[in-house]
Amino acid sequence: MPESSVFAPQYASIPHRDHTAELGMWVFIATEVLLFGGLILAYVVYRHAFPQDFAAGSRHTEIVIGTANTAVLLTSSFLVAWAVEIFSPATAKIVTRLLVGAACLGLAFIVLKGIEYGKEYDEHLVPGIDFQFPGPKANGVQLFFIFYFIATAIHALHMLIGICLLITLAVICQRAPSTRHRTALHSAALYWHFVDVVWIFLFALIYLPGRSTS
Amino acid sequence: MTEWRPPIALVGAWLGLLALLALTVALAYVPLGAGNGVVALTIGTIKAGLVAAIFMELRHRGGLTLVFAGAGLFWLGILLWLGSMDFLTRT
Amino acid sequence: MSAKNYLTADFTLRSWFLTTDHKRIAILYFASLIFFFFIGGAAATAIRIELATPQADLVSSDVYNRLFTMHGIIMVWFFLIPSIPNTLGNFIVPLMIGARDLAFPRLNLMSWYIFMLGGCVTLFAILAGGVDTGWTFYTPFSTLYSNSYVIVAAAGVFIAGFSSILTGLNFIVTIHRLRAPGLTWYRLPLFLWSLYATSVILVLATPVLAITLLLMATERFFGVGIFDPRIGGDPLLFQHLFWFYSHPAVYIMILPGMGVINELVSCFSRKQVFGYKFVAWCSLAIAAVGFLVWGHHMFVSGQSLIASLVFSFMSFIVAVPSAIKVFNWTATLHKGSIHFDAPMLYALAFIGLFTIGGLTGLFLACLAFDVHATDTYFVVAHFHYIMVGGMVTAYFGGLHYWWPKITGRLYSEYWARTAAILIFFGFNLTFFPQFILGAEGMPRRYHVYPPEFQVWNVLSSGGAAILAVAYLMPLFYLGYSAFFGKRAPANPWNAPGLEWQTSSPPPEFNFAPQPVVTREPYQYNERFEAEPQNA
Amino acid sequence: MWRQWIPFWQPGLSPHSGDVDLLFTGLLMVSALVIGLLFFLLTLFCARYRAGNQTDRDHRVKKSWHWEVSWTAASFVCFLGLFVWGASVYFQIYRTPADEHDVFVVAKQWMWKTQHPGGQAEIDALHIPIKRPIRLVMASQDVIHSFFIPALRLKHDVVPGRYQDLEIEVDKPGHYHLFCAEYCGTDHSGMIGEIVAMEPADFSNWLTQQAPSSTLASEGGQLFRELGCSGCHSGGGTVRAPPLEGVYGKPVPLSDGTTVIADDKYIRDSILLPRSQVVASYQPVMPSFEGKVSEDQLLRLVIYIKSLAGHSS
Repeated sequence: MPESSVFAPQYASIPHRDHTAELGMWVFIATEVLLFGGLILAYVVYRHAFPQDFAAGSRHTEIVIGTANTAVLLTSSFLVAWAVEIFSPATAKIVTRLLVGAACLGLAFIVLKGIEYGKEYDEHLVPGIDFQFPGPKANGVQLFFIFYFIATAIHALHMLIGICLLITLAVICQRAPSTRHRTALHSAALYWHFVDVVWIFLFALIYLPGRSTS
Repeated sequence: MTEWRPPIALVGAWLGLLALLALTVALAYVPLGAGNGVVALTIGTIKAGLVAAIFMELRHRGGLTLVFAGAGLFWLGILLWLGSMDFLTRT
Repeated sequence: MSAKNYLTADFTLRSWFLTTDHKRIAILYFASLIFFFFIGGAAATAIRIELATPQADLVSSDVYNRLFTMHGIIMVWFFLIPSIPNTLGNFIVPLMIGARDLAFPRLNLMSWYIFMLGGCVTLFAILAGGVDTGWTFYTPFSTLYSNSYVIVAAAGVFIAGFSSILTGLNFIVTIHRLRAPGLTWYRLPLFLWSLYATSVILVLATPVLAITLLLMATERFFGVGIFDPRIGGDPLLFQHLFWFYSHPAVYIMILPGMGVINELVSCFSRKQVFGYKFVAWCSLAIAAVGFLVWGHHMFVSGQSLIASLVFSFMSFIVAVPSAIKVFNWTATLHKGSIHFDAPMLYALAFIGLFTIGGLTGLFLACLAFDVHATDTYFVVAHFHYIMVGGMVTAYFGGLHYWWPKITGRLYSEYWARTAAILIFFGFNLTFFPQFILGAEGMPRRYHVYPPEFQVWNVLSSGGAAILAVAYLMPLFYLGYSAFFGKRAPANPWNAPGLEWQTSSPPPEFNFAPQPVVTREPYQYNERFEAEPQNA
Repeated sequence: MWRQWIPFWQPGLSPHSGDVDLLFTGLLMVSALVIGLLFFLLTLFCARYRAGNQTDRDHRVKKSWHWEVSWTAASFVCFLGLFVWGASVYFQIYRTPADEHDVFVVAKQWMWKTQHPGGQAEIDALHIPIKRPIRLVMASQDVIHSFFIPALRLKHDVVPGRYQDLEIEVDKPGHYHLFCAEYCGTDHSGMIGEIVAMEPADFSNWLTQQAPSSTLASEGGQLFRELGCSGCHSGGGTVRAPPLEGVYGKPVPLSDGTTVIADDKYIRDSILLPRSQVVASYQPVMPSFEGKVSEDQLLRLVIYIKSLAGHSS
């Protein structure tokens, strides 16, 4: 692999630079955990206060789309991990295709999410814009959907950023991959996997409760 | 020409994740009472662990990276523990 | 003509605004912070003038509420939190560890731009009509009732938060990865330990503020949200989330100050810091335990009594490491050779003021007394003793100490000492009466107040006048010295730290040959070098 | 009480305020000791070890750990003592009040509205008899306020969306400040009033002089009919609803198998969120009154239902 001979003066060597970048990414992920953490606390508190209502709200989410989206995201993560694993000039073409594939799956996720939002709008389940829920659980369900929309919207924003990163890297890898780009790809991959992990938990919190009862 | 093939661990993790996804959705429909929530979160944690260990390569990393990865979770624990303490102990 | 240094390397605007040199970014931060400090200070001045009489005479209630909100938001997020980390820290951290720059220099520059963007948005909110929620943005007032620019101001703070996170991230990784050969953790100057602890808080607490403000703004924008009591939401949840950030943020505002004091006390008593390892670990202990105490802001809010009990206990625990630090600084003076240069005067002032601030913190951690004192001027006085008496004093001390390194010039010692003494007296006159006001029961954020409180308020306003003058003085004599002061030698204080091993001001990449560290920090052996050391 | 043996000790205006004052004195003394010691050492060291002063600087303390351990332990023990002291008084102050003389407080931007059970209403003032615990039931109409009586060293936030109980007792007649301590908007500093503590005889005179048109309970009863509650809850209508006579203060079995005590909070929640805790064997058919009744009216309804406690169903 062509070693780009220049690296910033504060580093002693290329591995030094790479390891430093990875550490930085992990610190960033720790930050992100706490960003979603605030939302999770809100969820825990209100689910404790309105357990039945949250179950009812959950039953109004689209579990088919949610499950499909989870599978899409897991597969996309797999493609990115694959790309990181085989990254080298000889495989530039395949790496590019893998990254484009992962980005496309990401877009598919966003599209499915959009369809789901549309359905919820039709069912009058969007708090603050159009929310009508008959019956006694209206308030708790509304709290559930406020959480749902904010959490999934922030997650989708992370997805969009990730998709941009993946496409940029795909373009770069097609041209002239170097060790610098491997570091960049590695960092972007960590980010992408993290977004995946967040979704795994959101899926369990949003779609699964209350399915076994009615 | 095998250098483009994905390592077996990655494929295994991917298939495992999809299997766990199917399992968790199926179990969500089995009435277990409070157990449903526990099952969903346990499987979620296992899935997250798989992603972290294999996709994010934490299994190859040393102590420092593990500490950094764990710090976020630890502080999340503090937030959830002390944050919900008030609401759980209100009279 | 001397060799080029970081200031003379290039003179174009581009070389400043697109620089990735940590030293120049520190200067950019410094200039911005002075600006914000005087805006916040102007608001404080207006508040103190208004409070000189019990009636409303200078401004209306609405304007008064906007003034103290602006004072709080600007001072907390645009001065105190970035103060020492982003100016002195940015400048000194790579020098102290013998590195050529921070780990991520471009991220560092980006952090400044994000900070300025956040600052501009907040200034826009203020100019457009102001915010009247107080810096705490408590719901449901901020979301459903306030008629002011809440979302814009929150957006400014939200944006500035990312600057904090990036700075913290940069420091953590830099301190882990870029230390010079031989510079083990226990050879790090204590300033770095405290900045490391600060960075941990910045990285782990700030995102919670971001999400909280986002939830608050959403609720305000859509008229319904997660804290809305009309649909079963709980306003106390907002307070929990807010203080999960904002209490540790208090430690963001004091830990770097403590770090500076270690350097000053050690240097000017020519002696190693007493109990180095204890002080080092105390910084981390404060950062960690500081996350477990936030509920002490909510003892009267209706949170469960059990929660209050736990939070009160934790608050007493977190005071222990702070107390240990004060004892260690005092012990450092023992058998030292104490020089009373201006930075040392600030350091001594810090120890005194911080101790008073810390002890009154115990009053507030004490459940039953907090019921009386919370939301009164007692709290106001307490946190000003910590933040102004502590952090700002330490900031000035550090600024004087490293001024020769930063600018390559020496300031007027006479004026510096005068300003230090004036600040000390002005500060005490301003804020000590507020303890008495609080104990007598004057609530905070009161625009008009019952006439029996006037005596202490007049004293406080008088002190504020002195303090205002004292804070303006360094602007002049330091400003003068930056251009016309005597040239500073590389090591004016005869200190052993790595930052003094390079020229003043340092060259662009700090060190020509990579320094190698072979000793513990703070080896001030001035006196003992001459004579045989006693066993 | 051992406190009366302290020389020059002024008892507080109430038992609890005396406790808080004593705690404050204790804290002040501890602080004075610490600050005195610290400033003494600082001054001593600064004077003796100033640069250029010829003095003994040999035999510096090198081993620091036993010093560290001693002052860590000392601070810890001292802090622990203060913690226990503060916590014990706190639990006294905020103990669940005995249900004696109730006064209802509604906070709204920017006034305090207080109401006695007999219907006597006051704005920014509260008359109470001395030497008798009074139970305040507080609610907020809009934002968070805080009920603060500095003379009693007592304060509690009033958070919208729920009732807050608070016990007050004054031992000396007089006029005392009432402040709003939680920032609540434009006229926050104008949200002040006074507590007027009177001899019990004067207080009953005052109560009769106010001559309210009707008691809170009867106003609540009128509301009960106006809002149509009586249609179902009085048993005559087509819809079956639980009778409310004798319910207050008693355990109520719920449809999910649990039981709750029918206290103020439960009744308030049942009016606003009627279907969250449905009484066993009844249908969840009651409409919510969220947004249809003000806090004032809610209070009257609660008091009315409470007044039915004595009746048997």
